[in-house]
Amino acid sequence: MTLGITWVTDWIRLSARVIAEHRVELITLDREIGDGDHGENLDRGFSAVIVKLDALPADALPGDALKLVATTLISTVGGASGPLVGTAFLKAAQAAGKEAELDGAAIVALLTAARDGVVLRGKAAVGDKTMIDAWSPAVDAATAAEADGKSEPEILLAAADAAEKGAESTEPLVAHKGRASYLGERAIGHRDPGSQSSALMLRAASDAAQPGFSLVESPGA
Amino acid sequence: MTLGITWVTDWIRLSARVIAEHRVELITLDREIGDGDHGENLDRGFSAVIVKLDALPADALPGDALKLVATTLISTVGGASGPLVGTAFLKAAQAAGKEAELDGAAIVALLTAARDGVVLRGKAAVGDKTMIDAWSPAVDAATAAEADGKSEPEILLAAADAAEKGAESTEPLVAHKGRASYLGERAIGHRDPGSQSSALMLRAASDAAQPGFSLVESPGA
Amino acid sequence: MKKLINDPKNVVAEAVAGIAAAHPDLVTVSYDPIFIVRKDAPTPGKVGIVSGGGSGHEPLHGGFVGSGMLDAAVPGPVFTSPTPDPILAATIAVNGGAGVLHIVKNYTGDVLNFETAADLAGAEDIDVRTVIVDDDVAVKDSLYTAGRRGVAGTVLVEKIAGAAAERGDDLDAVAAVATKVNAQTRSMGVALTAPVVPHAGEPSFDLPEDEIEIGIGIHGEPGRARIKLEPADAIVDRLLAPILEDLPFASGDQVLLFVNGMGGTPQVELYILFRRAAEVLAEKGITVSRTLVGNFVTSLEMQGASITVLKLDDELTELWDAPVQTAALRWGR
Amino acid sequence: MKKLINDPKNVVAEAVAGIAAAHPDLVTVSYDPIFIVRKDAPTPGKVGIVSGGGSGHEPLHGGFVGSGMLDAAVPGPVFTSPTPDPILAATIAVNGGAGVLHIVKNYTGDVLNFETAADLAGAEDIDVRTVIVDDDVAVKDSLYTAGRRGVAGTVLVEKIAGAAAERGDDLDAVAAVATKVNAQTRSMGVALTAPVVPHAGEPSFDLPEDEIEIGIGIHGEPGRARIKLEPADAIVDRLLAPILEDLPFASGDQVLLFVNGMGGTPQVELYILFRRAAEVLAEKGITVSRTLVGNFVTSLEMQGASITVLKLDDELTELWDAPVQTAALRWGR
Ligand SMILES: Nc1ncnc2c1ncn2[C@@H]1O[C@H](COP(=O)(O)OP(=O)(O)O)[C@@H](O)[C@H]1O
Ligand SMILES: Nc1ncnc2c1ncn2[C@@H]1O[C@H](COP(=O)(O)OP(=O)(O)O)[C@@H](O)[C@H]1O
Ligand SMILES: [Mg+2]
Ligand SMILES: [Mg+2]
Ligand SMILES: [Mg+2]
Ligand SMILES: [Mg+2]
Repeated sequence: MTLGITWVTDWIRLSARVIAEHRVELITLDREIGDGDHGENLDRGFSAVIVKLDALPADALPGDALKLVATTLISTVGGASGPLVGTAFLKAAQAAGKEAELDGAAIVALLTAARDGVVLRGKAAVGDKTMIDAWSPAVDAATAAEADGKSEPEILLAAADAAEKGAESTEPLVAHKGRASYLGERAIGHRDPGSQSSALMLRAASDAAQPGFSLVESPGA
Repeated sequence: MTLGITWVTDWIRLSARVIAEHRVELITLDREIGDGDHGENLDRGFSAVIVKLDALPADALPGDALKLVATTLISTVGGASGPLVGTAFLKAAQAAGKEAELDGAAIVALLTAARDGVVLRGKAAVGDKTMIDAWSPAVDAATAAEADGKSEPEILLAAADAAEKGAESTEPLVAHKGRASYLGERAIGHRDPGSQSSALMLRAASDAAQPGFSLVESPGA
Repeated sequence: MKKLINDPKNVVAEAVAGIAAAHPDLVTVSYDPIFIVRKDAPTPGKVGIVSGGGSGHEPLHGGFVGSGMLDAAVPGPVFTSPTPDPILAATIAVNGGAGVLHIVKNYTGDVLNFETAADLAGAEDIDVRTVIVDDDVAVKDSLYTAGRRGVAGTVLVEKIAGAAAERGDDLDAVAAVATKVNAQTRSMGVALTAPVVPHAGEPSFDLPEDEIEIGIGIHGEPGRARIKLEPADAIVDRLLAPILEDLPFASGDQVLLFVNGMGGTPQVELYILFRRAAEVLAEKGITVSRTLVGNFVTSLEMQGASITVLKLDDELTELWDAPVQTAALRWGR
Repeated sequence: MKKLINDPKNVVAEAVAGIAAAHPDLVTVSYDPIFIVRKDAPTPGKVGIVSGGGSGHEPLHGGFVGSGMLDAAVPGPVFTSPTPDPILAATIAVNGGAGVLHIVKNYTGDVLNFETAADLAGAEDIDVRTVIVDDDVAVKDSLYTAGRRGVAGTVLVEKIAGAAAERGDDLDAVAAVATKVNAQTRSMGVALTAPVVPHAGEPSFDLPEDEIEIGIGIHGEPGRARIKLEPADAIVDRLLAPILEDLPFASGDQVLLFVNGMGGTPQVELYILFRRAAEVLAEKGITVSRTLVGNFVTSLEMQGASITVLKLDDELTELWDAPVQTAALRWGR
């Protein structure tokens, strides 16, 4: 079972919903070790995405939808997360290329490209207490699941689970990138908001891929 | 029993002490319907008076001491109460003239001159919710006591009692002068700080006049 | 209460020392008694202009000492009028032989202390004229109040009178133009929080988290009415209505629109207020031809703002545009 | 949270409209995308200077648009870097053919968004140079941080680069002088309270009634250390020591001393800080030859202040003194 444009648009719509639902939580996390705008930033961006998504042509490919997300986020989010999450979607779109259906390998390639894009822009490594701490374990888990011959939904589920653990793993860390790095030791004990939002988006990717998923009663909501 | 320089300097020193003790109370009253500085203003003034009083020549007359209070208050208090209370003491000093001892009639004249001075400067009438609401009944009570042939301590006691009642009487009033007049109806239910400080000073005048008064263990403290 | 101060008793003296250190090109400072004076004072033949009042309203008045505005400012203790001594000393220091104008905000304390100083200056043969500023429409000017308060309009009076003195007007003329500015100026303010006076250590009034004070003064006095917090546009409408009605301002008028911050309100908010105020005036056919936005007459860290409208004519506009070189207001040469 | 705003989503757009209404003589405003540009932009042959960043720091940057300083300012949402689109649009609007300098405070978001805009401008054949401001000594510049933050020193970079562009320096020269100012500037700040971001509705951090944050940023980030409230002089000493040590500043240096208010601190307090800072510098044989005091780089209504010291030389002094005509900084002609 490959995944196509329905999965991508479901993923995007579900991400928008989940980000909106977690807006205050993300603001709160960012208040603690940043400047308190992360939830607002992403919510502004995804609200704009949703409006644009309605205008997507019926024959759009996954890459088209992902590119739309990328350019919209880049031009509406601002802050650090705008260019970074935007780049993730831009690279994902490039990895998706002109394919209409994505198999396990394509999905792994897509996630890897997204992660690599963020690293290229933001220069963060695992353990720097950034969204990379969610993305990197997700890519690793997806890669392993694909190597094990798992199905596409299983690959994305593995990625989502790993991203969540990755987000949790930022709590005891000192930050080396982004605004939280100004805090030194005082960042310890707080979860990185960008890793949390990335985990939410990767969970949305997985939820949207599961058999029987319907946006109306989303299992993630 | 006439009253001389000892009474005047005791009165001044006791006033300084009582104002210092009631500094916060006067600030609080002034916070409610004014700008919260009345206790600070008078305390600053009387602290300066006490320093100057030590330099008063041994042969000073009551009028000299009262004038010293007046000029010191005028040049250190500021605000509305500086010129007004300063004028009260200035007019009292003029009324005391060159007398070394003040009898009942002289004391009534002194209080009357003080009150009239405040009215002349501030143009307030009884019922305007100002220090006049303490001074005027005090003058009236002193005048009546003197007419009844009361002693000097009794005259001052009558004045002090009347001033206290007068201060209380400001509570239900709307203010027509000073900062509290800006509040309109909202001043109702609050005692005028200047009437309260005037009552305290007139109580000090009376306490200092009572037989057996000693500054060390002041009955007013 | 948290403040960046040392001993509360030294707030004014230390701040004045800071002003001296920060603006040696503009002002000189006297410490005993405390006043701030133009570096080159007195200017022979020029009318001297002195203003003053309680501290805590900075940059009023010390920030307006300099060429084209005040010759001296006399800061009293926080929110308390200065005594006559420093006012007299400042008056003597700026008297260049053409007399001295006292610009006094209408508070009993300010009026009485400046009055005494003027009497004493008169005794020293200095010709002193006094103009009382009372622009606050929140206070009814009646027999039953101390009259209207002087608030943010004071800056406009000081700027324009300063320009008139600088161009060589005599004392009568400078007093007349100051009187005219005051007559054509109306203000009203709002507070979201109360200021904390250093010696008091607690807020001057208590205001619940969802309420604001309309018709506020600048000394932490409560306002005329307490209402629920409203959107900025509604608040502007509330402040402007009595201002426009009072003069009254009418279609065709040219005005200076001044949105003043009370100290603790971010500048974004002041511009949001300005936007709405300009919109309302435009709707009424009133032309905003001069503008001022910022913290000019403050009440310590109070959050809030006031709106001031001055009806302009050619003379006032020209005097407003004239050069001014002070710490807080500066243009031209 | 009480603020003089309408819908929190419209804060920036409405404030920018207010800026347009208040300063029609200085600036023009674009609403979609949002940026503020010099009225007469572009100036043919002059290097254009664009800065920007999150809103909430006013007058930075919009208050510095005008002759002798910025050609355009790009305000993002409150405390959030603008996206590349308005930065690109502003860059195009101010390009007079001599290229454009981007002055960017060192925050990941600002750097990345300006970087993208610069790439896009390059694709349109506009020569863009970027200078990153990172004057905050509270943050260690190491592999293990995002580097030092850009704080109040940004004003000095913008003023001096603006003067260099105005006198006709080419893009390399303007970028070089901006880089030099940044290299010779050090800042550090303190907060007594936290700002309240309109969309968040609660203070950015919680600070007990007797504690302060030392080494604060301008976006409501907590500082490097939390300590008990101290007298102003002790706080100044704490802020100045790392500043002076870092450059290092030495006896004989000529400096510009800048005491910046974070928005909610009364001016009396800023002058009290200035007084002490000037005293300490004098003790060390450092000459304060230029000064600046006021709210220039704020953090909404945060109470607090920062101290900035810029080591001057003849060129920087001359460029500092050069005329500037903006809403918030104005002298000369
Ligand atoms: N250099 C970086 N590389 C990867 N992620 C980063 C980097 N810098 C910041 N981030 C992420 O961005 C998040 C903050 O985003 P946001 O709050 O929207 O932007 P800002 O920090 O500009 O306010 C952080 O929690 C972190 O996960
Ligand atoms: N016109 C007046 N006549 C008499 N007393 C007045 C007048 N105006 C004010 N007062 C008195 O002054 C008191 C306030 O003094 P104070 O707080 O020291 O000065 P300020 O009002 O300038 O802050 C008031 O409580 C009132 O009793
Ligand atoms: Mg953030
Ligand atoms: Mg008072
Ligand atoms: Mg007072
Ligand atoms: Mg941000």
